[in-house]
Amino acid sequence: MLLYASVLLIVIGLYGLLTNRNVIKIILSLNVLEIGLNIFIITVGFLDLEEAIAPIITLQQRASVIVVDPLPQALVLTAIVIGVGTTAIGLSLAKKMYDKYHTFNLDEMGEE
Amino acid sequence: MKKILAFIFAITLGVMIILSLSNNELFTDFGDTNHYDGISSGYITSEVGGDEEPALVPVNIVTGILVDYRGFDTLGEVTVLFVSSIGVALLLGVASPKRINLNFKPNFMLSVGSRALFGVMFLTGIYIVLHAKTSPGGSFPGGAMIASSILILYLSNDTFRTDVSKFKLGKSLAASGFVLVGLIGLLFTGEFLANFHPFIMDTILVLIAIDVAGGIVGIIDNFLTEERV
Amino acid sequence: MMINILIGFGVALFGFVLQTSLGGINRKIIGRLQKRYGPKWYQEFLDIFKLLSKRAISHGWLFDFGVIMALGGIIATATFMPVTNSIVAFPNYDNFFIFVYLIAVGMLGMAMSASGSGNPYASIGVMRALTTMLAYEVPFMIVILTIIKLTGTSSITGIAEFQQLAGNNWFMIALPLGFIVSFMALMGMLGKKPFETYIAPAEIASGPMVEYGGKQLGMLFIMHEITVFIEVSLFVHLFLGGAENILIFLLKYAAVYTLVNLISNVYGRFKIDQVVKFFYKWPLLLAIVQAVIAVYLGWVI
Amino acid sequence: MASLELLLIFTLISGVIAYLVGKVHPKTGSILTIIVSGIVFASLAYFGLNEQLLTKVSYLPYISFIQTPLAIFFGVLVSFVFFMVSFFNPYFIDKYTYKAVYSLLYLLSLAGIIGIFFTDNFMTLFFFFELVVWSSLFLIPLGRDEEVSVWYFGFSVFGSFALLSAILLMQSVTGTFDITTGLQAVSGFNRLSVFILLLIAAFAKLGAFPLHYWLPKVLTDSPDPVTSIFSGGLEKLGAFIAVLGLVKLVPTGFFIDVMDMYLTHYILAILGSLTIIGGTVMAIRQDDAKKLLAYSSMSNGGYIIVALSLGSSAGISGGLYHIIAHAIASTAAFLAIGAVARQTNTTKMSELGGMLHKMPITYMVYLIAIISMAGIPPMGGFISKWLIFQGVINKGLILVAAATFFGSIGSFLYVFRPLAALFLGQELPQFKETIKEAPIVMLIPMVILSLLNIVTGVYPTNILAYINTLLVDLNIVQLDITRWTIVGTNGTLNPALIAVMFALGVFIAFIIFISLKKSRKVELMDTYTAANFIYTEELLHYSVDFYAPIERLYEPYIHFMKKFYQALANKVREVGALVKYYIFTSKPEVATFFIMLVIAILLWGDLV
Repeated sequence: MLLYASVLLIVIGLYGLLTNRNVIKIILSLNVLEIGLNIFIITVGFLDLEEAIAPIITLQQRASVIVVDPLPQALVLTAIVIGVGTTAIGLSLAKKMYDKYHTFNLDEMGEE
Repeated sequence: MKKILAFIFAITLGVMIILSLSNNELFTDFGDTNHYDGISSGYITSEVGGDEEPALVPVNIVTGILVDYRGFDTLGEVTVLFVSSIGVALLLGVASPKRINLNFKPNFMLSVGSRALFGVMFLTGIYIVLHAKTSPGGSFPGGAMIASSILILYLSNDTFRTDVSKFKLGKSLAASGFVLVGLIGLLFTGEFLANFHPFIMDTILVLIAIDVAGGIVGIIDNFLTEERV
Repeated sequence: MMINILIGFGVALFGFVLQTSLGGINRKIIGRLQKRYGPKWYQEFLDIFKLLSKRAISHGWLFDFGVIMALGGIIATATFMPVTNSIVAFPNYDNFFIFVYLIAVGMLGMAMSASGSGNPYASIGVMRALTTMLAYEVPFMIVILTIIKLTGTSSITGIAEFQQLAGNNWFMIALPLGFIVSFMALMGMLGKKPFETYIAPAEIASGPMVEYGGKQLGMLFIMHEITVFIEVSLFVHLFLGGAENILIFLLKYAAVYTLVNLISNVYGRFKIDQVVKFFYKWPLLLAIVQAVIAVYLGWVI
Repeated sequence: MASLELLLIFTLISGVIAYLVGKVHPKTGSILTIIVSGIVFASLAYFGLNEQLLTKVSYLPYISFIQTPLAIFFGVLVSFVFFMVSFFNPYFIDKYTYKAVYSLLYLLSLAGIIGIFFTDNFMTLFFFFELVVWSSLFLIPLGRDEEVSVWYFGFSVFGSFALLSAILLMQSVTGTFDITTGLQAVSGFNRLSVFILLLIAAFAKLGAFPLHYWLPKVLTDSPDPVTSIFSGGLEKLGAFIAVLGLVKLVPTGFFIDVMDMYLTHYILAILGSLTIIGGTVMAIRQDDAKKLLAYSSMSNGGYIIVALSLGSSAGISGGLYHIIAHAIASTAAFLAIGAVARQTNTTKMSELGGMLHKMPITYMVYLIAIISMAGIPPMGGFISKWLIFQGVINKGLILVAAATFFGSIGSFLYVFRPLAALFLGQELPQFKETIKEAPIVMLIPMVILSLLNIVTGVYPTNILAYINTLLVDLNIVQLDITRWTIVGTNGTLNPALIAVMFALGVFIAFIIFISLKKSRKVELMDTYTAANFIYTEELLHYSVDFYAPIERLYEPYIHFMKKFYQALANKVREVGALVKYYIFTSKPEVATFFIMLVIAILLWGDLV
């Protein structure tokens, strides 16, 4: 189910990218798309078992335990931070555009 | 018309993704992953039954991957954050900065509440950073939380503009410190970012936290300043 | 080896004497045709020796060096030329390509010397001579390719003997189109009208020869006579079946040269681009047709 | 040094040293190139010809060497050209913008040459091929025009891609990168593909029709020593690839009985013929002496293609001999022109005249070089042309023969023109006082090359014997040679005899000349002008539009290849604009749409 949810988020993000001409909305759509992707990656590593635990292992548990895949989580953690960076850059570009054209709409800018 | 087309197209793509994933032998079903054959197994087994000194490996495997096994990737990630904050500064930076005027006046409740909240958030952030070895996500959430506490101050107090340049300095120092720690590893064991002492891991985690916090604060600061007229 | 070299130089001397006499005789024949009395048959000898004895001018060392190189190259070429089947200085080495290319050394020497004189007429003459060469040589060489492909040898005596062994089936008859092409090419080679463009005395004052006088001119005359000897006897050997003995050679040689002279005297002079256009139109086509017929289809009479 | 690996490393390191030294003192850096290329040539020649090169590799990864006669043949020849040309470097180094880089690139090219010829692995060959392309690419813009390196780059990239595709195709079919076994193992339709791709690479590098367009431009506008390297050395890389494709690859395709030859080879011969004709025709009408020689290089490249595609022993040995003869002759000719260019700062024939009186040695070098280039005995070019004609006539290729004859006679025309317009004729006043003979160091390689021109023409036996061992290696019937003679299929040639007779003839003429009355020396201006009184040298110097009558005949037709390539470039530009308009648009949703489309197409592959 989580998989479908993530795909749904991706689709929503794509739809937003396809239809919006507002820069802020485009960036928001991009973020939605990104969240969908992150969730999707997380689901890849999920293990649907009763005894599977989060990959945090204390000394008592250093026997054999079953954990979910930690790698996608680590990757997503990285992806989130990078997403913050790209969003920041995108927003600052949007701010610059607004300063110049006084609009966020792509259709209304361009002609000077 | 365009919206309908876009809707149809997006839905089609979503359906195609789901269909292609459900009939794919390379891609396991949800909750049915077999990562013990994959690359993660190495990380997990060295964690679970490994003969490594327990203090050297973090309790949280995700943190272990981030700062130990794939420390080099994290260095790259830190660089990305660093570069993006520089980019924002370049795009929005002004010659004589002044704090932006918000459209609303913060009322009494907000300012008092936010100050109360600030201390809690800040301390929690530091707590998370210090316990980064067990908490999910390492010191990233901690750094982000510290940054949020600063943001709250920004919102509540329209005269507030701490000397954020200290944060920026901290960010730069942290990024350089990361490399420095790596070089120490290179010096002692011949491997870059070698994890040979528990201290290394702690240092890296703290440095990442400072870097994230500094980066986000720098970005926010850039957004909330404008040129003094 | 020594004796072969001596024979070679003997051939060169023979060629010079033969061609100079025949040239004189031809001048007389032409004179009679034009209802003139004509000079004596040994007039050309007199001209050459008179020139050689005169004191001349020189335009620098290259002017003289070029003349020496020209005469030397042509003498060297003539030494390889067979006269009859047996009178040949270097049997087996009388390769066709030697004549085509070694003769070029002499030509190059003369062209160099002429251009070195600093007279534009000379340079124009050389330019025209080279252009004419480009025109006639390609059709001619294609005919030669046909002959070499048919006989399997590029030795001049070999080709001549091949024709004699085939019952005097001369290539003049076996390759009629090729013969016509080659005859035109021969006229170009000899610089006879209508392909006389590069000498053109009235227009560019004898072209390459314009600056010469005295001994240089005399030597170039000698060179010219030997060149004509080489070219005409090449034609005799290639198309008229060579010669078993010296009498037949003289006969064939005189016939070819006289025919060329007679034909040339009824023509005017082409312009230089007309020469190129002429040779690259019908002769080239005929030569290729002849080659296709003979080489690929094997229709040789 | 006998080890190929050490030689390669030595060249590379000394390239860097030459760069560093050149940073401080450019001239010393360029003198280093003489020493290094001399050492490379000496080692390759001494150890290579005795088959004593060490092929063991201990320091460089992924590289292996093999010592074949073909490699030694090309290696010795090209390193010799590099050595000879390097004598010119110190005198031209001042003219370049980047003086130190020149020495580095020069030696890098040399290192690449060693790698290309001596490796036994196609991938290594490709790597070194690219090394040569890239280092020579940056040598070109040091000259007159920087735009030509774009042309060179364009055609080189095309050739490189063809070569890489050939290599990868061969590897995917046979599973090996080894040159010899790989080329022999590839079969069927793939063999034809590999053959065509290799030949495309060879044509691009050799500058043969229809990939010739860059060659004249590069040879004209690059610095003078670089021109000589290109003509004598780097162009021969194409010949090397052509030998690999035409000789080492077992031929394939439709067999024409009457010509005793494969259809593919016949097409190549026709293309070679077109190269000959194109080069000759264009060379005739040039005003720039360098450009003229550039087109003649192209024409001679056509001869090499024709000769190699014949496949007979006369043809291939003629082609290989022509590679030597043309390398020596064209290097000498380009060096002579380069020497003139250094002294006068121009190579335009209409601006020069009478250089003979100031530069007699350069003149003699050029004379000997053009005699060889025109294929006149007693120089090296005659032997190769004789062998090529033997091959062509034996196969009865009428059209190809017509082209080779045309090129051969046409070469008289174009090589004579610089001789007449540049060296001979009136001595122009602007050069009368200032011009001197080239420096003695520059004369050294020119004189050596001239002597070699004569030696290759008089006594070719040693070289032909080496070519015979090479033919054994290539599985081709040997050429029948004795000590003094070459026995072709339809005749015997005795080059030494021709030379002796020529010498005797000249001697007799000299005796005649000397025994007659001494001439009176007159000034050059003192000439017959048909009663026109002309006192300026330029008016008496016939050098502009030398072959105007014949140029007029074909002038309207010469630009069709240029038009073709221009149209091609325009089309590429249009397609690029179209792609930019539709895909790299400023609208983000369109970009998103295309990305989604690509993903959808990729997913579609998974679904069905």
